[in-house]
This record gives sequence, C-alpha cells and structure tokens, in this order.
Amino acid sequence: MEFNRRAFLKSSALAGVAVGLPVLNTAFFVDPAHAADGKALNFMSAENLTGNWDPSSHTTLAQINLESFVFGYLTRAPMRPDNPDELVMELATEMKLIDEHTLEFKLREGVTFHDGKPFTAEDVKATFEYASQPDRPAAWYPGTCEVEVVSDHVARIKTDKGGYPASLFWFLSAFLPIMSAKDVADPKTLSARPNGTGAFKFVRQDGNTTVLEAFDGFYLGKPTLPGINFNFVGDATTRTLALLNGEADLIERLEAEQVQSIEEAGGFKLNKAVSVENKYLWFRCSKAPFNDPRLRKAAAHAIDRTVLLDILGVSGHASKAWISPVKFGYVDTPNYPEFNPEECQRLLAEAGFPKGEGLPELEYITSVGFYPKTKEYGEVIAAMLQEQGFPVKLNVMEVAAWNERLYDRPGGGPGHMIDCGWSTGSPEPDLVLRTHFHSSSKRICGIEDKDLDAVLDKERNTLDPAARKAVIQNEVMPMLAEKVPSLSLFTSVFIHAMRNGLDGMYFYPNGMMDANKATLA
Amino acid sequence: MSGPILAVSNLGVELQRAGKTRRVVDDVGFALAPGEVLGLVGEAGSGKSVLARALVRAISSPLEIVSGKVVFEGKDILSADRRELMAIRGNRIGFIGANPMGSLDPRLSIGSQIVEKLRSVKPGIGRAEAREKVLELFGRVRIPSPDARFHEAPFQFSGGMMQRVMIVDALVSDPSLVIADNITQPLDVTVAAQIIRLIDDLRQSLGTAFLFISSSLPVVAQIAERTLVMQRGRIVEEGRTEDIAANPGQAYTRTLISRIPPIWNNVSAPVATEAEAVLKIDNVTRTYRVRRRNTFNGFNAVKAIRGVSFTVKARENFGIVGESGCGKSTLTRLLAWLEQPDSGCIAFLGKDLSQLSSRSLTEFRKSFQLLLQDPYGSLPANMPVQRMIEEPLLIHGVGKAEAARLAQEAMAEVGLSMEFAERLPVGLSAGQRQRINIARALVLKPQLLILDETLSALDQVEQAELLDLFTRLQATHGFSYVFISHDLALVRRMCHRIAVMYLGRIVELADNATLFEHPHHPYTRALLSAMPTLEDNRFPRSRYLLDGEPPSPIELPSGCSFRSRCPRAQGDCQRIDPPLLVIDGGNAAACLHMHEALTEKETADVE
Amino acid sequence: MTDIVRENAVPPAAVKRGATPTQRMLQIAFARSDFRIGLIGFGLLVGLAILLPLVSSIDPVKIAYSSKLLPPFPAEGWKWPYLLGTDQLGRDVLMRCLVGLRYSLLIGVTTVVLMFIVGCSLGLYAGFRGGWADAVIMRLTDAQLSIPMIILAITILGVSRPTVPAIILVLGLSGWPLYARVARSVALGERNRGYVLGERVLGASDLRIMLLFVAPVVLPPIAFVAVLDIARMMIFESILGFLGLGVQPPTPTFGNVIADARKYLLNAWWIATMPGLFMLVSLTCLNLMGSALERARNAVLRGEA
Amino acid sequence: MFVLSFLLRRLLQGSLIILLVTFIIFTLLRVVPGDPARLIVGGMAPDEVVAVKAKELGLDRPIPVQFVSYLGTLATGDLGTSFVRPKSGASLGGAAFDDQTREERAKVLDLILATLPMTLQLAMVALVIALLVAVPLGTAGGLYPGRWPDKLALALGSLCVSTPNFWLGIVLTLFLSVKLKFLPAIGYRGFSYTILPAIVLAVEIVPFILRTLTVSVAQVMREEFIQLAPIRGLSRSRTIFSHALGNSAIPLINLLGVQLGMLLGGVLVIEFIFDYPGLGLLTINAVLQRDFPLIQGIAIFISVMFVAINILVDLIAMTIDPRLEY
Repeated sequence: MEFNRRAFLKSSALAGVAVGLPVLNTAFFVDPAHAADGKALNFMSAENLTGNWDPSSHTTLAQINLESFVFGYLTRAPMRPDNPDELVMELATEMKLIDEHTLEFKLREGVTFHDGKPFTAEDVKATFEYASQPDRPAAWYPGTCEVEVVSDHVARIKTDKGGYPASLFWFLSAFLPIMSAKDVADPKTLSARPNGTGAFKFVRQDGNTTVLEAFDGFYLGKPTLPGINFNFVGDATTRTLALLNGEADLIERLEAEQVQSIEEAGGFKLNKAVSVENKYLWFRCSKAPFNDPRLRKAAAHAIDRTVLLDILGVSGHASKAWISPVKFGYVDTPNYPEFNPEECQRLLAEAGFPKGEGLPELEYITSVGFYPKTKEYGEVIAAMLQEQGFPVKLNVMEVAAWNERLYDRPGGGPGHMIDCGWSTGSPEPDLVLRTHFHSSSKRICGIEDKDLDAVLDKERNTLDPAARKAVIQNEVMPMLAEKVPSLSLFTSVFIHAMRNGLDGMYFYPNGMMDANKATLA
Repeated sequence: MSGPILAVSNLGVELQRAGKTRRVVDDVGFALAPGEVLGLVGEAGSGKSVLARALVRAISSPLEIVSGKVVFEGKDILSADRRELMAIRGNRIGFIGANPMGSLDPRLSIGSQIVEKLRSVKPGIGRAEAREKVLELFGRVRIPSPDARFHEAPFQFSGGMMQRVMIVDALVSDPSLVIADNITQPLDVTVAAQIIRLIDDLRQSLGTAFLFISSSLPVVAQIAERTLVMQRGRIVEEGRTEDIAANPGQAYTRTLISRIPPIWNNVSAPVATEAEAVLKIDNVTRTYRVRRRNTFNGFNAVKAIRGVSFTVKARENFGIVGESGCGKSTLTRLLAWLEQPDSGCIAFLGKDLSQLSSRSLTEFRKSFQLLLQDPYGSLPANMPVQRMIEEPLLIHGVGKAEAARLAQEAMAEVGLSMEFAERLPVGLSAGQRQRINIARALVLKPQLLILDETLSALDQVEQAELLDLFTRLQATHGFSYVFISHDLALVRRMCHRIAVMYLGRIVELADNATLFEHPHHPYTRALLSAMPTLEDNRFPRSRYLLDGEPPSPIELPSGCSFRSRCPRAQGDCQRIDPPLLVIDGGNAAACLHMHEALTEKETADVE
Repeated sequence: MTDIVRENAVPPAAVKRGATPTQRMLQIAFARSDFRIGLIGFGLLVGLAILLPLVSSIDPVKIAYSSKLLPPFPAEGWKWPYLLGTDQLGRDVLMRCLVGLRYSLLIGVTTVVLMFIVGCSLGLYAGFRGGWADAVIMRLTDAQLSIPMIILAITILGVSRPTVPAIILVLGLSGWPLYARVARSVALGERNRGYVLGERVLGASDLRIMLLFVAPVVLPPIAFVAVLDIARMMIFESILGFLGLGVQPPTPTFGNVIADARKYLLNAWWIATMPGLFMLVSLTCLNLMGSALERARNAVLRGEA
Repeated sequence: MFVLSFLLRRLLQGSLIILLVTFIIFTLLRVVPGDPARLIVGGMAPDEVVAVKAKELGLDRPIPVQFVSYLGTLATGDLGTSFVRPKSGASLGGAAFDDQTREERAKVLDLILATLPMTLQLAMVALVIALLVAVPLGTAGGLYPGRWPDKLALALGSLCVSTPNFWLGIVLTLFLSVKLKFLPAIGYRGFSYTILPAIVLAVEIVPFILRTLTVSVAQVMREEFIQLAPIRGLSRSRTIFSHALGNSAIPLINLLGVQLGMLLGGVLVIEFIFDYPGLGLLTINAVLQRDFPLIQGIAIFISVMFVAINILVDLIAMTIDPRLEY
C-alpha cells in the first residue's frame, strides 16, 4: 500500500510537469533566427497602435504612420523646410477653390481599394461627411462639411453649413486618409481592419506586429517590397540594438547618442527630417501664479534654449515660433522671449515676486520613455528656473501617469508647467494654434484671452493664403510672444535609421513614410 | 582457535584544535579472536568512539591517526589503499552506531538502502538476491512483517526497531567483525535488553566477532567474554569480564564499579514517612488531537495520560518511572502547568491550579519548579551564566542588584565557581549546566522541584555529585522532589515512593522496598529484569523479560492495556480495564491477577 | 564525527571577564582577514561618500553642459578633476556615484531593516503563538508573496509620487513575507526547545521569551542573509527608476543613475558601469563582513572562543 | 485517498489566498488616481462621456459592491475585458475615445493565456541554465566549506546579485548579438531568441540557488548518515549523488516556489528589454497604459499560479522526502 502510494505521488508530480509542456511554444525547435523570411521590411515603431482601424478614431502617431502605408490621400504634402507649402497630387489630380465655402477635387481614375472596390467620389463623400462629425475623436476636421458628388470622379467639399472657409481643406487634404464608402456604412468592418488604396495592404495582427503585404492593384504598380512588418518596440535602446543585430531594417525616434552608435557601427544610414512637431513648455494659464502673463514671460526669459538644443543634439532643431518651420506661416518671431536674466528679474519684480520670493512651489511635470531626452532637459530647465528664483520641483513620470495629467481641466490642470509636444501631419497651422490657444479649445494651457481669440479668428477667416500667412506672421506670433501661454522650446527632428540595403524610402516630417518605391537588398 | 581476526597495536589518534594537540587514543593495543565478543568500557570522553572509528580508518580532521597498526584478517587497515579499504569497510567489518534514527537517509526506504549497501560492497550480488538476503535477515532480527517494512522510511520505525534494522545493515554482508558502538545507549531498558539478547543469539548462530562498546560495565557484562577498560585514551585493564567485575585490578576499574548503584544488595532504600500533601493529582487525563495522515480533516485521539492520581508529600521524593511513550513527559508538562489537563485536578498546596488567576499563577509558579532533561537545549546559548540565574528573579520583579546578589549566593550553593559568572554556557559540562538550572530554580525558593530525566545526560560521577547536592538542598530548604526517570537505579537510591507508568496510566504505585523487592505488576517485573546490573538479577531475563513493543496509544487494546504483552493475560483482562487496586501499606497495582502468578515462570516466550 | 570532536573538545581557555558575547564575536570577526577587507572597503566607500562631497567643490547635481560625456581616466579625452568621467549633463560621475551610494544605501538598508522588523516580528509571533494567529498571518504572507512587486509599486507609487519613503514602503512591503516565513519556521522549531520551556516554568511571559530569548537565537542568522537583500533592494530601486517610478531627479541613486545611463551605454559605458562597479564593490564588502560575522557568531556559540 | 485530501486542503487554502489577493489588488487599484472611465474614453473626451462610461461600468457604486460583483464574474472564469487592447492582442497606445465603432476589446484571460507559454518557456530555459551553473558549484561549495569552491560560490553569488538585469541585458545583447552575431535577441522568431533573455534571468536566479545549496549541502554533509556512509561501505560519489543531493534539494525546491513572485519582477524587465512577447511584457505595457482590468487579471492569475506551483512544489518535495507527507 505504502509503496503504491509513493509511486502514485511520483507519477502525479510528473504529470503536473507534463501538463506544463504542451502549452510551450510550438515553434520550440524551429529557429528562423537568421533565415531570410522573404525580404519584407522590418520596421520598429516607438509607439503602439490603438487597435481601432478607423482613422477618425484616434490621434496616435504610430497608427497615422501605418495608415500612410495602407491608405490613400487626396494629396500628399512633402513639407520640405525650403518649400513648406508644396502639395503633390495623389488620389486627386486637381483641386480648386470655387468659392469661399466650396473646394473642388478632380479624382484619379482606375484606383481600387484593397478589397477590390474601385475608388470614386462616393468614397470621398463618405469619408469627409463621416469623419467631420464633431463626435469623431480624431477631430482633424475644422467642422462639419458636406460633399457634393458631381460625377464619379469629381467631388465638391461644401463648408457653408459648418461656417468656416473651405480653404482649410487645402492642406488638410494631405492628411485625411480616404476610406471606402462601403466600410463607412459598416462601422464594425471599418474598425476591424484597415482598407485603403495605399501601396500595402493589411494582412493580420501578430501580437505586437502588424503584417502588411504589397498590394498588387496599387495604381502606381505593385511595390518592390513584398511586405512590411510593423513592430512596436517601446524602448529606444532596444530598437537600436535590434537594428544593429539585424532584427530590424528600419527604426524611428532616435536620440543623438544612438545615432552616434549607429554611425560608428557602419553599414547603416540615417534620415533626419525637421518635423512638424514642436516641443513646448506649457504653463497652466488658468490658475495662479501662471495666470499672470508677466510671470510666464519671466519664466520664458529664464530658459536658455541653446543649452536644450545642445542636449538634444541631432534630434532638435532651433525654431522661434509656436509652429514648426515646415508648417504654413512659420516665421522667426522677432519678439520671441529669449534667454535674458535681467528681463526675467524685472518681470518677476513687476509681478510682485522679486527674485522669486513669495512664489509657491511650482510643479513641473515631464514624461520619460516617449520623447527624447525629456528628463535630461527637464532637469536643465528646472535648474535654470531655480537659478532665477522660481521654486521649481521637477516631477518625472512614466507616460501613462503623465498622459493622465496632461490636459487642462476646470480650475487648471495638475501642476504648474507640463512638457508636451504637438505633431500634426499637415502644413495647416491651425491644427496647433487654434487647438491650443483659442478659448474654445485651449487643450493644455487653458488660456482664455479675448485678444488672442480675436487674432486667431481673424487668421482663420482670411481666405487668401498670402494674406493669411501675413496675419499669422505679423499678428498671431507676436501676440503669442507677448502672452506666452506656452514656450515653444524647439522643433523635433525625426530620425530614421536603416540598413544600407534599404533604398527609396520617403519620410514625411510627421513621421509618415512612403515605401512604394523602396527596395531592400 | 586460529590467530586473531583483529590485532591492534600501538594505535594513536590526535586531536588538533586551536594550535594544541591532544592524544585522544594513546598506544592502544588488543586482539580479537574470530567469533569472540570483546567488550570495551569507558566513560564518556574516554576515546572509545574515536577508537571505534579509527579501527575502520574513518577519522577525519581535526582528528588524525598518528601511529600504530590495525591488522584485520592479515591486512593492515591503516596502510591499505583505497580499494583494499573499500573491500573491508562495510563488507568484512560491519558497524552499528549509537544513533539508529540518524544512520540512514531519512528519505529512502530502509530496505533499498541496505540493498544499496550490500550491492556496493559486493557488486556481484543481483538486486533480487540482495533483497532476499535482507528480508531473511529482517526475519532473523524479528522485525514483524518484513515485506511491508522493507519499503518504509526510517521515520516510520521506533528506535528499537531501527536499531534492529542497523544490525541487519551491519550483518548483511556476512562480516567477520562487527563494531557495535554504544548501540543500547538511546534505547529503553527493556528494548536494550532485547537487543543484547538478539545480538547474543545472532553471534552464536553466525559466528561473527563483536567489538561491543559501551559506557556501562553492566551492559557489557551481559554479552562480552573479555573486556577492555579504557580511560583517557588508554587501555587500563583487560581481562575476562567476570574477573574484572569481581576483582578489578586497577584503581580506575574499581571506581567504575563502585559507582554502579546497587539495586538489591546492600541497599538502604529511603523509607516513606507521613507528612502533609504538597502536590495532589486527582484523576488527571490528557488527550492530544493529532492530524490523521492521509485524511482531509481526520484526527486521532492520542490518550497520553489516562486517569492518573497520586499525592506528593512534604520532604518526600516521589519517583515516576516508565519507558518511552508511557506518558512521562506529558505528565511532566502537566505537573509544571505548561499544559492544562483535560479533566481532573492538579492541586498544589491545596489550591487547584486551574482556578488561579494568571497573576497569582505567575506568583505561584515560584514554588514549583521544573528541571529539564536536556542540559544543552535548556539554557539560552547567548546569555552569560550569572545573568541566566538572575533571569527568574528579574521575571518576578526583583531589582537588578538584589538579583545579582541572590544569583551569586545560589551559584555558590550549587557549587558553581564565580569564574563562570560572565561565561556563556558553551563549553560547560552537562553537570555544570544542570547546576545552572538548579540555581535558576533555587533562587525562587520553591517547595517542589520536578526533575524530568534531569540526570540522564550526566555520567556516573556527575550524577552522584548532583544527587548529593539534591539531598543537601532538601536538608536545608525542605524541598519535595518528583523524579521522573527511566533510570530504576536512580529511583531506587533516591525515592520514597515510586509510580510505574505504562501507556499513560500508573500500573503500580508502591514504596521503594516493595516495588523493587516484591513488585506486583508483571510490567514492573519486566522492567526490573531488563536492568543491566552486575548483581544477580532477582528477576532473571529468561523468566520476566517482555517481548515486542507497546501498542500505539491511538489504538489501545480493550480492557487491560498491558494484556497484549502480558504473560498472565486471561479472558477477563480483555473486558475489564483494571483500576489501581490497593494492596497493603498504601501500595497499589493495576492488575486483576496480581496475586496469582507471583511464583510462576513469567515469560511470554513466543519466539 | 562532530560529536566525537565535541566530546573531546579542548576545555575553553579562560576568557577575559566582562566581555559580552557580542564583543567576543566582534573580536573574532576582527581577527578574520575577510572581515577586515570588507570593513576597510566598506568604511572607505562610506567615508568617501560622506566626506568627499563635503570637501569637494564639485556639485553632484550641478549641470555643466559644456563638459558632458567626458570619458574616465585614463581614456583619451578625460579631464581633471573628472576621474570617472562625466555624465550626459556634464556632472561628475564619481561624485554622483558617491552621493548615489548614500541614497541607495539609505534606501537599501532602511528597506531591509523595515522588512526585517515587520517580517520577523510577524513571523516570530505566528510561529511562537501558533493556532489562529499563525494561520491568519501565514495566509496574509502568502497573499502578499503572490502579488508581484511591480503591481504593488505602480499602485502605491501612483498614489503618492515616488519619494524615498514611498519607495522604501513599496520595497519593504514586497519583501517582508520571505522574512516572515523564515522567522516563523525557525520560531516553530524553537517553540518547544528546552530553554523556552524553562522560561515558561520560571513564569516568564510570552513576550519576554520571544524578545529576550527566541529573537536573539532566531534573528542573527536571518540578519546575515538580509545583507544579501540590501543588494537586491538597491537593484529593485533601480528597476523602479527604469520604469519611471524611481527617486525623482535631481537626487542621484544608483538606481536612477544606472537606469538613466542605460541609453548611453553604447556610447558612454562609464555612466552606467561606474555606479554598477561601486554597487558591486560595496555589496561585496557587505557580503564579506556579513559572512565573517556569521562565522564568528557560530564560533562563539560553539565555544571555540 | 491521500493525494486527494492533500490537494483538497491545499486548494482550499489557495482559494483563500487568491481571494485575499483579489481584494487587495481590487481595492488598491480603485484607490489609485486615474479614473478608469477617463482612461477608457481617452484624455480628450468630454466630461459627460466620462460620466456615462463610469455609470455603464458601475464605477459609481461603492467599492465593496463593485468587489462583490467583480467576484461574481470572476467565479465564472471571466477575468474581464481589457480597457485598451483589441481582440488581436496588440499592445496599444494613445487611449482613444470610446465609440461604438471600436473593435471589441480583448478578454483579459485570452491575453494572459496567449503570452503565458512564452514566459514559461523563458522561465524554464533560465531555470535549466541556472541549475546547470549553480548546482555543481553550490554542491562543491557545500562539500568543501571554506575552500575555493565555497569562496567561488560566494563571489559568484555576490557578483550576480549586484548586477542590474537591464544593464546586463544590454551588454550581453551588444556583445553576443550585435558584435559576435552569436545569438539573436530582441523580439521572438524562434527558440534561439529565448536563450539570451534566459541567461540574464538565470543570472538573477543563480545567487539564490548557490546560497541555499551551499548551506544545505554543508548541513546535510554533517548529518550522521552521511558521516556513517563510508563506514557502511558506500563510496563518496555514491553518498553525494544518491543521498546528500537528494536531501539538499528540498530546501532548494521550496525556495524556488517561494521566490516565484520575486523572479517575476526580473522576467518583467527582461522581457521589456528584449521585447520578448511574454507575460512580463504584457504586464509592463498594462502598467504603462494603466490597463486596470489587465493588471488586475494578471495579478490574480499570478497568485493562482503561485498557489498552483507551490502545491506542485510540495508534491515534488514529498516524492523526494516521504517525511513531508502530512
């Protein structure tokens, strides 16, 4: 009896182990480690996706990047710093402003969606009317609009009911992915998988990898690359190592040191592009003490932005406006608040806090793990402000905690200053200016200022692009320099690194990519 | 008779520690004939265990064999190479140690371990053959149902059974010599007597020579033809055992013999006197609930104490004797009020302890103190001696200075030198440690001392000294003592009245003379018969010694719990559980047939 | 064999009167070379950590951007006085290591002390009392043990932002169950030992027995093992820093220095490696001292001194 | 039946532990700032939407009520639904507005079960590596206390315990993967991707095994039956292998069971560094995204594993040592 029981015990313990085995990975002994798996491009993204493939449902950069492979756009905006206003036709062949509230697009013929459905004006209508609804989360559209289908391949955007000029869609056309009318009618399918007219079509989701493959019916011809594996890898060092050891062909969001390592390693090349993203120091303008513009200005004068650029190295680009140099209307603002300790002290005294005496402890929130070097320059900014007498306490948070505190709320957001960047894939300046500084939106800084509202309204309602540009450059920017609801620290430089064998990629300033002419050796 | 099987000459072993060298075995020489049983007697620390291991070259640092020859079957073990040594050790020479429970891997079945040993010393033997051999030997050493027990692990055996297993382990390779190092030391007297009888039988049938080592000359005398007496590493006397016992040639041997307490000859047994009762135990029971193995929520009731009653009078020495598992230690804990009885009453100085508040109980505790068995574990290792003696006073709220003074007085009284005051207990001898324990009890000025095997870890000399101390203290302070012991000789010397316990019950309660000279209960007689002694035993083993082991306290036999081993058992014993039946002179015994068989042969010679 | 040796032990030489066991233990430990190496090394490090930042003109938090990422001596391009180079913001690595050592030790030691006290007292109590107290405490211990530290960390550090006390709390909370378990099992063994019974008979209260007798026997071996945990706690602190839940800048700890420097590892290996080396050396010294003390204690209790 | 009664008792105890863990985690997560409703609908959603969502999720009820209803769903084996992850299981960022067009969120249990095998594989390989290194050295250290193997074990233990895993991970990747191209790392595309992370994890395990084994082997070697073995005629190697090691294994096995929680901390960071798609990466992303149902689910799942593994450990220990049956 005893003996049998022992034997049973033994076998039951073994059985426990055995049950554990079958759940082990089935690819246990299959090792494609260095085996060439076609020549699909392995891309490593710094940010993860939302899981909702409806382009109007999110503002997530990584997904916007992915959409640029899968979806087609009416136009594309290469946004080169020397010519930020240029547009290249894609699904549209021509566009023209018919009157203040009407913009007409002639559409390319012979384009089909990945599911085989041909592209027509109906799709433009469906996309614009659906995505411009005010409850769509992405809210890229300035307001509701209607689309008149003139013929199969001519569509007119009408904004008279929305009450804003149709010219706003001029640049936005480069940023709004065109969905299939069939999908828009069936929201479940729309969000379940992306279906566009782009060069690559969605195949499947593999954990954190999104698998795309070349689309045979692409209107410019099937791309050379057989496919793209879009991976999410949060950690920059990990991405760098992956590129170095050959796991990745292309990686994004690099910092100066990683760029240096990659350069030293050899066999890789880099693409550096001044981006649409500016990094800002946002003041909580709706609560004390930064409800006083003098104090905000004093803080701006305390910060030596050249040091920040020094820290960022290649991943930062000097700029002196609240929008990026690749955006429509950029100007080196003449009265931009530069580093000036005397002026800082003067303003402090004027505001009633000579040498910072009497100020409460000021919390400066920044994130770590997403933007490059936030912690480093955060420490430096905190030190600079402390030097001038601001009792600043730096609070470095992981992204989720930071994100939770980011936006303005009634009574002012958490902390007194917060670090954040803003990136939109279109030259349209209002995606930044109006979003943040108009009292109807005031996302982060929470500013409510009649003068500012007035110039922003004026700027939006000016139809002629040249005149509008002048308003932005001569009125909006100087006023922002006076009110300083936030301080734009610098413009980010997006750096992509890739293997030498990868050729023909085009990188847009917001991180979007074009791979339809790319080859991978 | 051929030449000696083992010839030892000029053997020397040194101990090196802290730069000093000491001879532990010095110039030892002797010879052992085939089939002979040679006894080796010596006190603890005389070097006999080292000698035993030196004979098989199982000596390691800090001990070192420095000289001599051990010629076994014509080969010098000390100069043999590895392979030759392997062929002798465990094969031609078997070894049985003093700690049967720790001698085998606790995880594995005993059978497989003996088979493993046999096959490793005799690689030619197949598994099945080895198993047969082991089972056969299990039968010969009278392990019941050997087939089943073959698969059991050491912890499932009692000490006595395990010693039998170790005997099998030593004999399984048919050795020509077995070294038995103190093998009866941890065993109860009756079990030890059984083992000695067993070995005697075996060596007669197998013709194996034994080197039988013990610290007790009476034990050796039961089996050995010739005996060596060892003192401080040297053999001081050698000769036929009877001669040594009767006419010791050396002074040391004479002291050894003189220390053996007499049981029947020239005894002046303490005589009970009348006095008021100090401690009164009335019909006390204690049952433990023990989780039953192999069940989800089952419990076994272990009846440790079953209706025990007795009274201890002032200035009286009361003895409680019995073998392992008889309930002595439970009774000790109850008497010391470390546990409460399930029913019955323990009254001290007329006060029922269970009725006292915890405050007055703490105060009351001063008057009855317990001295524990283990002198090593009972002292906190990290406290200097004087502080330890102050401890009880500090507990009861005596000031620091006063406590120090009283502690020093007590140290003087128990004969502890003041040099020890700041020392840790480490390095102190068992006797010195027990003196500390006595001093700790003494400072509280108790009226009753409970001695739980207090002297069992001490050698004869220390025991004698402490017994003198007890007598002296009793004279000065008027203590009463309760001696709880398995040592009949000690009880014989010290106690006025004695209770014999078996399976949680007092089977006989009598004054000293009655108990030792005219015991009424068969179990008492069996105990007496098992006592190793140089005198002629009044209760010869052949007639009175019991066989087997007591039944489990979980499943007691119906009726008289002793009946399963009782030579007098009759039908009514199965039905009636006899209470303590009063005889004359205030004595009592729990046997239905106590008057019937006083003269008949009393042995259950089942084998 | 040990029995034989003990049986034949040389009677201990008369020891100086007045020396307590602790003093004797320290005397023996001092005589061991590994203890001295550990003590000297550790003392040197701690002394440096306390003194050097006081006398040096270099401020460990002062950002000197112009001299960033200087390599350590003797690599090409190093500059006096930055013997171990500078970090990404031009701060002296040596100075940051030393100040980091202070904070890390503070966190490591306090955490270990905290979990030692909490764990051991609960464990001792559970083991000593048994019954319900034991059952409740042990289930609680198991529950705590099965909650991964990281989940505890985000919840607690989410409530109160990561300050040094909060981090100590989190680490201590996740560490105590092991101590409770060990202490309990040992206490369980001690509960029925002679000296405990002896004290009971003398009338001592449970609390007295536990604190005065059981604890001194049970705790020292656990305490020596706890030295190893100082290292672990320092590393856990750095993992928190790595996740952005570490000590806030500008306070340097080994954890956040190594975590921050991780991304410079490919270019400026010294920023992460130097604090790692400091950590290694200080912990090895601690280990040496710990094991020497353990051996000394055993020697005292075995009566070899 | 013995095993059944043992299992029954342990499972009851285990469920108590799990209940306790569930309650602790549940309460802790409710107390943390960070409104789950706000997290679900995204940072930019209007407050009314948040309020509606909170009502829908029952978050406006008192915590004990929420806990009881949570237990109710838990009892059916439903660990809930992730806030942010879609059915496909991809890790997500940028919390998005909750609208009806969104793809269904993934079941927490599915997410866990999908990643668990990977982590088990990593843990197994790490354990094997750790045992291969630590068992011989630890045994040698215990056999020769105070001599060089003992010292080596101490030194290696100190070294391993003082090495931060994320530092080691990068260094090893740099040398073994980038420079020497010896082993792949980062991501998972086959078994060989497990080796490097497993080595790093093994470095964390080794000190514990070393320490426990050295101590327990040294202790067992002082036991009487080991001392007696040569006298009984057993060879030294036989004594060590079939008796000393078996007896020293029990504390080691128990330690492994108890240390599981601590090991998981290591797995987390290592999976993150190596982008290894296991439970650790899932946890870390859940934490970084404040995906509360997922965090909660993982915590409960881990406590279930903890209980199960400890039962398994006890079963194994009991087969090694019959004394432990009770």
